[in-house]
Parts: sequence; structure tokens; C-alpha cells
Amino acid sequence: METDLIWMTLLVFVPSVFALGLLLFPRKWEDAMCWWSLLGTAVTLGISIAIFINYKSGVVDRQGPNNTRADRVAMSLDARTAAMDEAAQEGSSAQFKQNDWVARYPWIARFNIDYFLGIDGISLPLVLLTTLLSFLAMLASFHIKRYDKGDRFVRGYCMLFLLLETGMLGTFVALDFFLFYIFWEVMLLPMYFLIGIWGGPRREYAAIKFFLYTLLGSVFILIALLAFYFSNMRDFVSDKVVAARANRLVETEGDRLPGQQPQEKLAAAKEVVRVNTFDLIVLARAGRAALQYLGNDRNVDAVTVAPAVEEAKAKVAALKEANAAADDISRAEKELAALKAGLNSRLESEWFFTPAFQLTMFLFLLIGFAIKVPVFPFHTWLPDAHVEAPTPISMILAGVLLKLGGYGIIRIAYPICPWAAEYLAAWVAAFGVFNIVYGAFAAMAQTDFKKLVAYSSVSHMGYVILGIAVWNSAANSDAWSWGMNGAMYQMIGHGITSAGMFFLVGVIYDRAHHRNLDNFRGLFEPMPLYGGVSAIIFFAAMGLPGMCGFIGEVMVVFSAWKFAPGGHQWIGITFAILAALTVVLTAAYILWTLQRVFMGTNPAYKNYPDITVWELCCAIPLVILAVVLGVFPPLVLNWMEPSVTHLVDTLVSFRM
Amino acid sequence: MTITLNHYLLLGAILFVCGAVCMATKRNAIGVLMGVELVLNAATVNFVAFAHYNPSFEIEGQIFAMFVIVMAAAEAAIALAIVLNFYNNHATVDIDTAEELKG
Amino acid sequence: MPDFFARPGLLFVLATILPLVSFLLILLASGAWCLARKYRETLGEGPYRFFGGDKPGKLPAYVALAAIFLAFVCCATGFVLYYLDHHKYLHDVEHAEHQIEELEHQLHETEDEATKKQLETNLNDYKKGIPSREREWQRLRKEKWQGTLFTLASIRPSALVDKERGTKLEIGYYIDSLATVMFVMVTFIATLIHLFSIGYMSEEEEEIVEDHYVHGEDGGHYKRRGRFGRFFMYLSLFCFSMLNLILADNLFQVFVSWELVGVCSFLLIGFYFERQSASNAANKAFITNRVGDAGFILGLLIVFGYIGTFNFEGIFTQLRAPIRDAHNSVKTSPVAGRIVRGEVLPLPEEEGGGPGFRFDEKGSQVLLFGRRPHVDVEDVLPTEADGSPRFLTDHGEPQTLTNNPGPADKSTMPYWMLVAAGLGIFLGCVGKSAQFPLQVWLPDAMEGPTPVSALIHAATMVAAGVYLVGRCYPMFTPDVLLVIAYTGAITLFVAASIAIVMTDIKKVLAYSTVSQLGYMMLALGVGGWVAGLFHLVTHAFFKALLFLGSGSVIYGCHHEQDMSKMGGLYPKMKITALTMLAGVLAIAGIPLFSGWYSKDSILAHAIGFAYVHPQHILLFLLPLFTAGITTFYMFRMWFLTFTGEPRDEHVYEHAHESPWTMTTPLILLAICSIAIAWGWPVWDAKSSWLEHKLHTAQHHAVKADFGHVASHHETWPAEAAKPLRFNERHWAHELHDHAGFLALFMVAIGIVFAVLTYYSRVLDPAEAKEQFPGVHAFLVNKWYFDHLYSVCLVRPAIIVARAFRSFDLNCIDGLIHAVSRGTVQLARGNGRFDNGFIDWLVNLTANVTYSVGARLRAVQTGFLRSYVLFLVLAAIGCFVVLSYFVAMATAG
Amino acid sequence: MILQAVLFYILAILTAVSAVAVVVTQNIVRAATWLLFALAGTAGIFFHLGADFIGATQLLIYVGGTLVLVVFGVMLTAQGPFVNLRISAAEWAISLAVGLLLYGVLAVSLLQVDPPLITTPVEDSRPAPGMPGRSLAGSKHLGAAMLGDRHTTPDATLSAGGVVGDQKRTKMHYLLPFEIVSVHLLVVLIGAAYLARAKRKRGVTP
Repeated sequence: METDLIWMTLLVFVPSVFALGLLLFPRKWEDAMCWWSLLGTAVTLGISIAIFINYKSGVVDRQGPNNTRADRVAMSLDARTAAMDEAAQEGSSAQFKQNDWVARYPWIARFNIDYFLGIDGISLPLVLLTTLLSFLAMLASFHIKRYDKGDRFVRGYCMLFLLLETGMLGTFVALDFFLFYIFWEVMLLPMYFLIGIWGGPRREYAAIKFFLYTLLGSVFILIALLAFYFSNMRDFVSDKVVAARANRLVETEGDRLPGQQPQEKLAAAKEVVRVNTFDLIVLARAGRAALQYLGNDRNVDAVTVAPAVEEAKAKVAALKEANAAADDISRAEKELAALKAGLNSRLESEWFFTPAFQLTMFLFLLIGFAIKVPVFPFHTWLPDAHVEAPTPISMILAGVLLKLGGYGIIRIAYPICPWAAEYLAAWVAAFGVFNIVYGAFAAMAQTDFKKLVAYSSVSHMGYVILGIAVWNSAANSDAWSWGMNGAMYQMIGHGITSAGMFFLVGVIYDRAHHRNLDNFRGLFEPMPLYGGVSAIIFFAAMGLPGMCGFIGEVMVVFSAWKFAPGGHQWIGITFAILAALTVVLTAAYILWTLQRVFMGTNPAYKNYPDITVWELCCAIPLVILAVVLGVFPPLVLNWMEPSVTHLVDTLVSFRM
Repeated sequence: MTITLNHYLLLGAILFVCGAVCMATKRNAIGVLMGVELVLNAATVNFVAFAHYNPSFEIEGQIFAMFVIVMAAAEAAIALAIVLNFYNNHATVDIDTAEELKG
Repeated sequence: MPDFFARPGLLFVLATILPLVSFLLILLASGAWCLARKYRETLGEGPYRFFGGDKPGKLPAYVALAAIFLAFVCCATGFVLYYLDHHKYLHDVEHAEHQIEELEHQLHETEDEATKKQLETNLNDYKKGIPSREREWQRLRKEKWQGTLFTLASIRPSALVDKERGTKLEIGYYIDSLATVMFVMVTFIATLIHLFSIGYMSEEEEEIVEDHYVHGEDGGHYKRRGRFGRFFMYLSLFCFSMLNLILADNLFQVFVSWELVGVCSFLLIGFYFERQSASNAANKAFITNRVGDAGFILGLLIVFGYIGTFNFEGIFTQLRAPIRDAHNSVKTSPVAGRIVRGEVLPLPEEEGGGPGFRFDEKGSQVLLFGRRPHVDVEDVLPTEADGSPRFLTDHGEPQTLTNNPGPADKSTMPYWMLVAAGLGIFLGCVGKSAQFPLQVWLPDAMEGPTPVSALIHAATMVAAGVYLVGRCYPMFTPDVLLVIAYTGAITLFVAASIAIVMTDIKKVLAYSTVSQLGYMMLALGVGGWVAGLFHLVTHAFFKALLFLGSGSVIYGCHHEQDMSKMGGLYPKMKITALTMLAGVLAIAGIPLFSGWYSKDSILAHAIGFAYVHPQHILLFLLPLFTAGITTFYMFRMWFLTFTGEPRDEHVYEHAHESPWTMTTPLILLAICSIAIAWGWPVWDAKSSWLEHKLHTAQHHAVKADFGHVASHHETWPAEAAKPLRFNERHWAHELHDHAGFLALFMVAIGIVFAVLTYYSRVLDPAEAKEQFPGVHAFLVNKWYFDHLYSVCLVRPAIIVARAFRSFDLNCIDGLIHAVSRGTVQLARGNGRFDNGFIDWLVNLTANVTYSVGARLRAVQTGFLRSYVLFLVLAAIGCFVVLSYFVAMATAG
Repeated sequence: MILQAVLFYILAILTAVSAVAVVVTQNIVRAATWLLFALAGTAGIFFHLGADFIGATQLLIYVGGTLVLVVFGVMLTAQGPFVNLRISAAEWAISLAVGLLLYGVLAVSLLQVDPPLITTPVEDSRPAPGMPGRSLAGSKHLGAAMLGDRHTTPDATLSAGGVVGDQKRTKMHYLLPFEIVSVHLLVVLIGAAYLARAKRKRGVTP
């Protein structure tokens, strides 16, 4: 049994199953539906934790005990997938690794679409974040109401919510681009309805804005997806796959192939066969080849990721090592040369390996994901959507959905189009920095509490972009590694703090029924617990040391310092200084908010009830995480960092 | 003066046409039913005749004839039941009163 | 249970953690208390009252006090242990030095060859003994007094780079003499202030507290619940953060604590958050500090980017040339312990090419040491056969080194970057220590409760900036030190000038704090490391005393802070008045009071510096002049408060002495303020015990810059061998007494003026005010700094923020709306096309179909008989058609 | 041969004339009587074709069963006005025309059927239709065929008792369809009984 496949499938589809289960409830049992959905999210949370424990023991501790480079390679998705495919090719299901946390199952074989799931240090933290926030958001959803109708319509809400969770989790674990895209779109619709039905007064406007913006991004991603699919990945899959395809070609189109003998026909078929795939691992390999090829003046010798060529190289080396006969060596060398020539011709002719293609597709992917992040100037859906969405949905929106953008960039845009990523690194980083500064300033000017938090999200997600973008040379790869890790950590930290902030805004909105910052004041006296919890969460968002927001920010800013695109170190230094100076702005708007909400006196709010136990149950996990992750980041970094650093390693090591 | 298959077939055709015309001209529901019986009989005649003239289908022809007869019996029973029902509802057996299907 | 005997440094860790435990305990308990309020209330009035209602108990105060007192006990124990360890080493070294001197003397005297040889061997043994003892001591230190607690984040290096270990963010502890002194000082004062607070904050113990500064909705005073527990919770958190700051073994940890103390300060300044002024002040304090912190982060960035570690020792060993060589014998190099500047040049071909390093005192690059494991100091600094250095910076042609330590970009860093790093970190210190130009927050911070002002805004947190400058001293270049000196000088004068006109008793003290911190910065800047930190410690005691005294006055006068309403309080509160007088005398620098020793030391260094660099004479004149001002405004404060006629009968009537919880700390602090710096002989300003203690700390904390090493090697060329600021410190020593006399003179003038003006009333301050209205307004408005910042920074920031918001609303969203409107228009046109043409076609089809159907409807007669006919006809039709096709087929 | 031809023509004319009479008779009771003759004539035709069993079945089921049922129905419903329900002459004309047309088409098609099919095989040694002894497809034979036993002599079939050699049982046997038809019939009868049951609720209506 392939237990990991089952676990991951459960993870993704358990919420959907629970959503279907909601159909069985009588209409009146609204509380029961809520409890049922809560159970669903709790089960999913449990599954994700089980997966985490297994991943930690099965992959991290077994394959990467010392976190050396070899360990990192062994525990990378790349290596684990290769081992799995190898086992599958041999056909012995007994050897199938159960605990490697990648699983492939053919889905639409005609188009080489697989049900291909996998988990590594990049996706797992976000999966955990998603399941946790879904659970908490569901907890916060018990009193959900439609804004003007006043009815609850719980069944629809819970079903959409659970469906949304399936979409989010699927996106994080899918390793097939097509599958990824499907889950990506699956998320879109529930979110649209959740905002559009349960939202505030301008919900339709916000929902449509959200939908259109995101759909625009999806279109860009779709174009890139198709462009990748129609590129020939023949050189970047294993030889056995190529042989299988060639055989099929001989069977179907044998007449049109040159040659008389079956052998000749097979050889000819191998030359012309095309392999189209949505496999992100293979596409990433091709992307690396493009990086090596384009980055070294179109020199085929620089490409080190084509399996067939690498095998031949290894063979030659082994023969030379063993002092084999000169004939054997020369024959092997000839084979190698032939393979290289074939590869070269394909590299030259294939559109995928042109700068134009790489740049275009990178931009498409970047825009597609940047809209989700969101990056200036694609960010204006965010304040509206956040303001109008009901509190739990705001939590999900800020806590998870924004992370999908960052995840997409890390998982898809950078590995598949690394050449363009390096080429445009300075611009991407500039957008990141601009996001930081712009978001902070814009937040300062807001009077709507939720809008302020939304803009602070824009600012904080800028650190993510900056951390991802600070491509560095091999010699300084650890600087970039800090950046990538910082970006990941910032995503987690921001997921916790922003969800917490939106939740807290929701709590006060339930009491005051408005969000105008100028009309609050003096809430600390009637609501000391609420004030304390808020202070912690807001300070965490501010990036106070000892809180989760700080670690990510600091790591990103450190890495930005060493960013030197084209050898211009001043660019990185400028970015780092700007990012560092923004802490003043961040402090200003957060403190100003705290002052306007909690300090002073306001007789109108004198008898407000403090935060209830129920609400506290929602907030306390976030508070604890905000502090624990700030005080002891190795809790996450230990198992996240190898995967992220491996990604950086593979991308920076391209120069000959 | 041999009696060939055609003779039987022509007889069957006469029966068939009579049945069809009967169905078309009777206003009485039972009359229509009679037309149906005639049509079925025509078919039976043809089956038996074919069976006779083609030895390899001798048995099949007769078997089918038998089935047709049985079917006819069943049909008659049902049809009569329907007619009675119709009569109960409309107090008439004039099928022209049953024009709910009129376009 | 950690082994405190093997690793006594953990005592200090324990001391740090104790307040944290207290904080968490109070936090959880008060959280639970809040949570349970609703349920307690449901129990009904009786049980609710029985369980104490909402009255905060004294328990939190006792928990916090116990924690900080235990911490003090730990620190004191650790201090003693460290002192014993260190003292043994110092004693041995001293003994050896003494022996060496004696032997050299004998060697000089004797003529006998054999004896000479014997003496020489002995001499060499002793000379070798010093380094080996030092090595032993270093080992001991590493083992017992230093360590890493845990790693926050570590990124493994890529295998592509041959580095031994990745960069790390760590939490550790690092105990040296400076840290021990600070620990003891902080925990001692904190303990006293906790005790004082139990009395001072007793109002908060009530269930309902009236805030006299805030009006409720009914026009009366605002009523709220008491916050006794919360106050001690914040205090505990602050103590933890502050101790963690001192404990830190790396800059990153310092930064973490730096922000944490900032937050505590924010919380405590905003303790009476109902008052608008308090919440404003809290925000102002935190944001101003954040400006400094931004600079701090930049400093950290540079350190991270070029040096790659935050560990103090790591940074210093990379920046400063090693004092010892690989064999751990003391280095005979003039650059030992210095920042080495030069240029990166390509090596000549015959020497292998590649980048090389050329020494140059004005070079743009700084050499980083220890980057490669095999770089021996001797490789970097080869010596000629005669022992003279091969490179000469001042006197000869700079030479290229053959054994360069590696690729240039990795083993050097730009000099200006080092300056920037120093300035950045110093900016952090400027923020925290309220130095010019970020001094504006500290006076406003007086909105907090007075014990807070005493602890955070006088004794400890604001001194952290000075402490950090002292801690990071080895990484400051002379340029940075000059900036520090001038910052301090400007600050001390500006603040003192404002203090003259303040009438709020706490604000006077706040400005005096700023001014005194300026003194410390000045001292550090001019090379008086010991003097600066010495003053830091003495100031902590007497300023805490003054603040607590003012707290006692305020408490006694029922929260009246304005001195113009006091006067003649001496008979009513004698203990307070006398202890405060001790503080005033100490801060004024009256001989035999602790302030005298430290201030004299500072002025001596300033005069030494000014003597060597006459262009910087201001660095001496300003502090000297300000010494007089200080005396004046401190006596003014004392006279206005305690002497003369009562100016406000109401206040005077109700004034009373404070309870023992408040007076005990006052007395203890007064004793400390007087005697803490005493040494033998007491009347010698240079023989302070504390200063001596800090002197021993200097050697370790400041590395070799101040020449502990150089003193043994007179064979070096005089100039090259002189450690940094040698001349200045020499003259400081020489001119110490002159400075002392000048200072005493100024102090005397200050006292005279104060007495004439505020005691004997010979001079009328109101007249002076009338004569110089401009000056007075200028000072009362604090040199218009707040206005300046408001105009230059705050308003532009708000304008930019509004601009960005409207950009979002109008430009981006406007564009989107325009696009969507266009799309809608397009869609309308499209709709018209659809309706007009395509729908027309569709309707046409439908209509035709309908009419055909309507006609065909007639066929549907509903008569069974006609259907039969149709069937028959259809059959016929089929036959005909089929036969037609069959015919065609057969014909074809 | 002649006899057979004469017999055929007699039977055929009887049948045809009765069938036409069914059509043209306006009185429903009379039409039922004519139908009786037509069905009996058909039975005669079956006997003439040597299908004794089918003929017997025809007589039993149709003449004896179905027709009785029909008559029964007529009796139940034949109240005054319904006995003679007339239609217009035009309808008559149309029906007649269509019927004749159909007959023409059928006749033309029938006459074009391939000659070899409609001639009796030459080598057939069996007696001509209608002759005694040519009862190969008699009831026994038919019964045997039900069990899948075919092309055997009646005696052999009987002696074998339905248990004959395997090689002969390769063709399909019809027992199962027969049973299915039987059950079908049963179901239909029950259904008919249900449909025709008296509506007690509406007992008011006559």
C-alpha cells in the first residue's frame, strides 16, 4: 500500500467529504452543521499533523540527519520522485516506497496528466498553516450571518468553506501543474460566493473585483501552463519514459518513420519523439537546463540536468577511472558526443530554451501569482475583499490565500523560469521593496480598521517578494538562502499575525458594528483581555523581536543587503535600507492604531463585554504560535530550511 | 397450379390491410381492437408460411407464430381492460372522445 | 539542574529568567482573573466580595519583588565568583609584572655575567608566564562565563562555498567585568524600585481608582479599575528584557532585548493610557526609538554582510589585529589590537598575482582577520630580521604583502562601511539614550509612573545606549568616536539649558538625565571608556534616588508635580528632602559624593582630548560650563521644593512623609549615591574603587586599543607603538587635577547663583525671564525640536500616506473602474448587436418553426384513427423511398 | 395438388372475405362474428400449411379465448348508441384509398421476392404441404424443439425422451423464452384484472 498517497489524498479531500456530509443535515440543524464542519477541519488538521510527524521522521530524520548538501539532495522532491519512478518502472509494488511523501497515479493518461502529490519543506509549513487557520476560522464562523438578510444560511457557508479548504490544500500538495491549476481554480469560486453572499454592504463589488483580478491572474498562469505543456521535455525525463514513448510511436506511426528494421525505426522514433508533461519536477529540470544553457552563452556542455547525457558522462568517467580499453572509452565518448549533439540540436530548436520564451512565461507566471500576493499595482482587490469579507473569510484570505501567491512563485515561477528570474531579479526585488514602503504608507492613512490591516498585509507580503527575489551568486548563495527562508518564514508569520488581526477586528466589529478607527478609543479598560491579546498580535505584526513577524523580516532584510544584481551592490544596499527604515513606519501605524482603539476613554464603550472564552479559543493558538515561533524559530526552520536551501542551491549553481 | 409462398403472403397482406383499415375506420374501441387482431393474424400467417417454405426456419417460424398468438392474447386482455377503464371514465367506448392528445 | 559551579555564568542567566517567570506568572494569573470576572460576578454580590471583588491583591507585587530580589542575589553571587576568578588572574599578572620590573632593574644593575644569564632566564620565564596566564584565564572565561543557550536560526552554507559554518542567529550569555557590574547595579536598583513601587502604586490597589487627570462623562474624575498587578507585570518584563540585554553575547540578541525594553517602556509610559498625553508620549517614545532602531538594523546589516557573525568576540577578532600570534605569545606588532586599513591591489606577477593588501593609514579597505583558518598573524604581518615591522605607514613607502589572506572581497571590507556600521549602531544608542537629535521622547516619557521613570528612564534602559557603545567599542573607528563625542557634548548642553526653565519636577530630572547621558557619551567619544561607564553606574544610583525622591514628593503632595506649587516642604518630609539633597550633591559633583569621581574623570578625558586636539576645545568647554548649569538647576529644584514659603497652601496642608516602603529605598540609594565610588584615599578623585574595577574590565572589553599589551614592549618605534588615544589619555591623566579644579569652580558658581536666586532671593528669576523673553521661550519650547520634527517628518509622512491612499483609490481603482466601465459599454454594444441582429436571426428561425408547427398542428387530430392512417402512409412512404434507393443501388 | 390448391383457395377466400366483412360491418356485434370466421379461416390455413399445433393453438386461444374476451367486452359496453358508431363517408373513402394503396405496395413488394425462396425445394422428399405424413413440424416436433432437439424423427424424439445426443443440441432451444412468455402472460392478466377492477370510490357513476 502506498500509504503516503492515501494520507495526502485524505488531507485534500476530507474537507470535501465533510462538505458532502452536510447535505444530510435537516435544514434546521444549523448548529450541528457548524459542529460537523468544525469536526471536518479538525480532522484535516489532525491529518496534516500526522503527515508532518511522518514527514519529519520518514524524510527529514532519515534522509537528512545532518543537513549536509548530500542530505538535502537526498530529501529533495527531485530525488524522492526519481526513486519513486524508478520503483514504479521496475513494477514491483513491494519496493514502492511508502514513506517518501511523493505519490503519482495516472489520471488523464492521454495527456500525461498525473494525480501527482508531494510534500517537502516548502509546502508542508503552508499546509499546516492552512489546516490550522481553517480550523480557527471555522471556530470563528459559528455566528456567521448574512449582512442584510440576517439569516445564517449555514449549510451553504460551511460547504463553500470546506470546498475552499480542499482547494487550498490541493494547491499546496499538487506537483502536477495541471492538477495545481485545477485546485487553484477550485479555490476561486467558493471565495467569490463567501465574500459575495456573507460579505458587508459592498460585498458584490468586492467579490467581483476579487474574482476578476484573480481570474486575470489565472489566465496568465493558464497560458504559461499550456506553453510549458507543448514544449518538448524529452531530454529531461528518464530514458525509460522516452523509450516507452518511442515504442508507442513506432506502433502507431511506424510507416512514416525512416528505416526498415525495427531497431532503426526505434532509434528514429527516439529522435523525433516528443514528451509533453505537466510534471513540475520535470519542468523545473528543464528550467534549470535553460538557465545553464542560456546563462553560459548557449553552451551545451554547461547543461548538467539531462539524465541521459549525465549517465553517459558518468559512464565515460567510470571507464576512464577503471583504465578500460581505449576502444571502450572512445566508443563511450562517441555515444556521449552523439547524445550531446542531439541535446544541443533540441536546445537550439526548442522554443522553451529561448530568452523570449523564458522571459514571457516568467512574467506571465509572476503576474499571475503576484496578483494573489498581492504586489503593487495589482493589490487593490485586497483592501476591498478584506473589508467586505466576513471575519473568518478575511482570516483565510489573509492567512492562506496570499501565501498561495508566494508559494506559486517559489514552487513554479522560479524553478521553471530561473533564467528570467535572475535576469529580472532586480525588478522583482524593487517591486517587493516598493510594496513594503507603499503598503506601510497606505496603511497609515486608513481610517477603516480592516483596511489598515489589509494594507499592512500588502506591506508585509512585500518582504516575501523581496526575500524570494534577492538572487545571488554561488559564492553568496547563503545570503539568498537567508532570503528564501526568510520569505517562507515571513509567510508563516504573516499567516498567523494577519489572521489574528482580522479576527480581532472581527471581535470588536461584533460589538461596535463599525470599524472606523476614529470612533473607538478607550477599549483597554472595559476589555483588558482583548487588549492584551491584541497588543501581542499587533506587536507580532509590527515585527517585534521575540515574535514571529520579526524573524522573517530580519532574515529578508539581511539577505537583501548582499543582493548585488549585475555586480551593483548599491541596489541591494538601497533595498535593505529602505526595507529597514520601513520598520519606523510600521511601528507608527500599528502604534497609532493601538492608541486610537485602546487608549484614551470613551464612555460609549464603557460596558462592553470582554472577549469571550469562545473567541479566546480562536485567538490563543495564534498568540501562542506568534510567540513560540518568534522565540524558537528552529521549530519550523529545522525541517523547512533544507528544502528551501536545496532550491537555492540548485538555482545558483549554474555558471560553468 | 402450385400454391407458392406468394399466395400465402398475399393472403397475409389482405389480412393486414383489412386490419389496418379496420383500425382506421372503427370508432368503437373494440372495433379497433379487432383490427389489431387481424394485423397480428396477418403476421402469424406470414411466419407460418415462411416456416413452411424454408425448412431451416421451420421450427423458428412456428415458435414465433406461437409467441405472436400469445402476445395477441395478452394484448387483447390489456386492451380490453383499458377499454373498460376508458368506458368507466368516459361512459362511452367512442375513441373519438379521447382526444387529449390533440395538438 | 544546571551546574552552577562548573558554569557560574548560568547564575546570570538564571537572574535574567527569574523576572520572566514572574512576568508569565502574573500574566497568566491576571488573564485568568479577567476571564473569571464574568463568572465571579454571576455568583452574586456576596461571594464576589468574598473573593476580593476586583481589588487587585498585593500578590503580584510580592512575586515580582521576590523574583527581582532573587535575581539580585544571583547576580551578587555571580559577581563575587567572577571577581574571585578574575582577581586571582590579575593578581598573578601584577605580581609577574612587578617581578619583571624588579628583575630588569637588577639586570641593569648587575655586572656579573652568570648572574645576568640567570636573571635573563628568570625574566624570560616571567615574560612567558604572562601570556600563558592570560591564555588560561581566557580558557576559563570561555568555559565558565560564556556560552550559547540556543540557536534562533541557522542557514547551512551551500557546499558551493568553502565555509566552515553557516551564519547563525543565536541567544547566548557573555559575562565580563562590565556585565557583572551592570547586572548588580540593575538588579539592585530594580529591587529597590520594586519595593518603592509597592508604596507608590498603593492607590492602584483599590478596586476603583480615580484618575485626576482625566474627566469622566459626568464631569467628575474618570474612574477605572486598579492596575496594581499589571504594573508589576510590566516591570518584570522590563527587568527580564534589560537583563537579557546585558547578558547578550551577540549584537542580534542585544537588538532583540533592545526592542523588548522599548516595548516595556511603551507600555509603562502608557500606563495611564486614558490620558491623551500619556498615550501620545508612549507612541512618541517608541517611534522615536524605532528611528534609532532602524539605524541599529542597518548597522546589523553591515555587520552581517561583511563580517558574517553577530557575536561580539567574533566581530572584534575579525576587526582588530590579533594581539597574540598563533603560538599565543604576545605579538610584537604595532598594529596589534588595531583596525588595519589599507588598499586592495593586485599582486605583482612574480609574487603569484591575485589580490593583495597594501597597508595605508588612509586606505579605503579594512582588513578582516581570521577569515581563513590558516591565516596566521605572522603571515599577515611579517617582521624583518631585526624585529622591526616591514611595513611603515607614516614614515616609509607602503609595501605589498605576499601572504594575503585570500580573495580581496572576502577578507576586507570598505572602511566607510565600517564607519556606517558604527554610526548605525550608535544611532540605535542615540535613540535609546535620548541623545541629540532624538532626545525629544524622554521628557515626554515622564507621563509614566514615577518609579518607572526612575528605573527605565533614568537608571537602566536609557543607559543601555551608553552601555552598548561601551560594549561595541572595538568596532568604532576614530571618526565614529568623534561623532559620539560631539553628540554627547551637544546633548548635555541642550538638555541642561532646557532644565533650567522647567517647573515640572520630573521634567527637570528628565532633562538632567539626558544631559548626564550626554556626559557619558562624550566620555566614551573622547576615549574615556572607563569614565563613561563609571558615570553610568554612579548616575544610575543618584538619578534613581532623585527620581524616587521626586516620586516621594509627588506622592506626599497628592500627585502634584509642579514645583511652582510646592515650597517649604522640608519640615514635612525630612527623609525625602535629605536623601534628595544627597542626590543633588552627587549629581552636582560635590567632592566625596559619587558623582564627583565620575564627573571629574569625564572632564579629565575631555581636557586631555582637547589638549591634544585644540580644534575640539568645545568638547571640554561645553561639559565644563554645563557642570555649572547642572549644579544650578539641581539646587534650584531642591530649593523650590523644600525651602522657602509654601506657595500653595492646599498642597502644603496635605503633604506628608511617605511610608517605610518608600523611604527605605531612598535611604539605601542615598548611601550608595554617596559612597558607591569611594576608594582609598577617599579624597583622591583618582582612587575610586569602582573606577578601578572598571579599569580591569576595560582590558577585556575594549581589546588592545588602550594598550595593556603595548606597555611591555618599549622596543617599538614610539609613534607606531602608541595605542589609540594614547596621548589623549596621557594628558587626561596629567590634567586630571586641573579639570577637577575647574569643575569645582563651575560648581561653586552654580551653587552661588542657585542660592542667590532661589534661597536667599537676592536675584529674581522672574526678572531674568522678562529681560530675556526670547531665550526663555526658546528654552521652554525645548529648542523647538518637536515643532521641527512635526513639520519636517510627521506631516510629510502623513501627506505621503494620504497621497498613496488616494493613488490607490483614484488612480489604480480609477483605472480599473474605467476599464470595467469600458468593458460594460462594450458589452452593451455587444448586447445591442446581439439583440438587433443575432437574436433577430434566432427569432426568425423560431418564428418559422412556430408557424410550421402551428400549421402542422392540424395534423395532430388526437383521433386514434387518423394516427393509424398516418402510420400506414408512413409505411408506404418508407417502402417507396427504400425501393427507390434499392433501385438506384441495383442500377448503379 | 389440385386438391390442395382448391383447399387453399377456399380457406383463403373465407378468411379474406371475413376480414373484409369485419371492416365493413358497422354493427360491432356482427363484426365480432365475422372476426370469428376470419380467425377460424386462418387456423385452417395453418392446418393447411402443416402447422397443426399452431392451428390448434390459434383455435384455442383466439377463437376460444381472445374472441370470447372480445365478445365479453362487446357485451359489457354494447349499449344502444355504441353498437353502431358511424363515420363519415369521406373518412371511409380516405381509409379505403390508403388501405388499397398499402395493399398495392405490399403486393408489388411481395411479388418481387426472390423466386428460389418461394419455391419448394426440389430435393425435398417430404410430402407436399397439407398431405398426411408431412407433419414434420407437428406438435411433438415442436415440443422437442422447445428442449433444443431438432431435425430428428418424431419417433427418435419421443424415444429419446428429450435426452438426445449432444451434437444435436447445438442450436437454440426455446423453453426459456416460452416460459418467459408464459410469465409475461400471467403478469398481463393480473395487470388487466387490476386495470379493469371496479372503481369503488366512484360507485355513483353508472
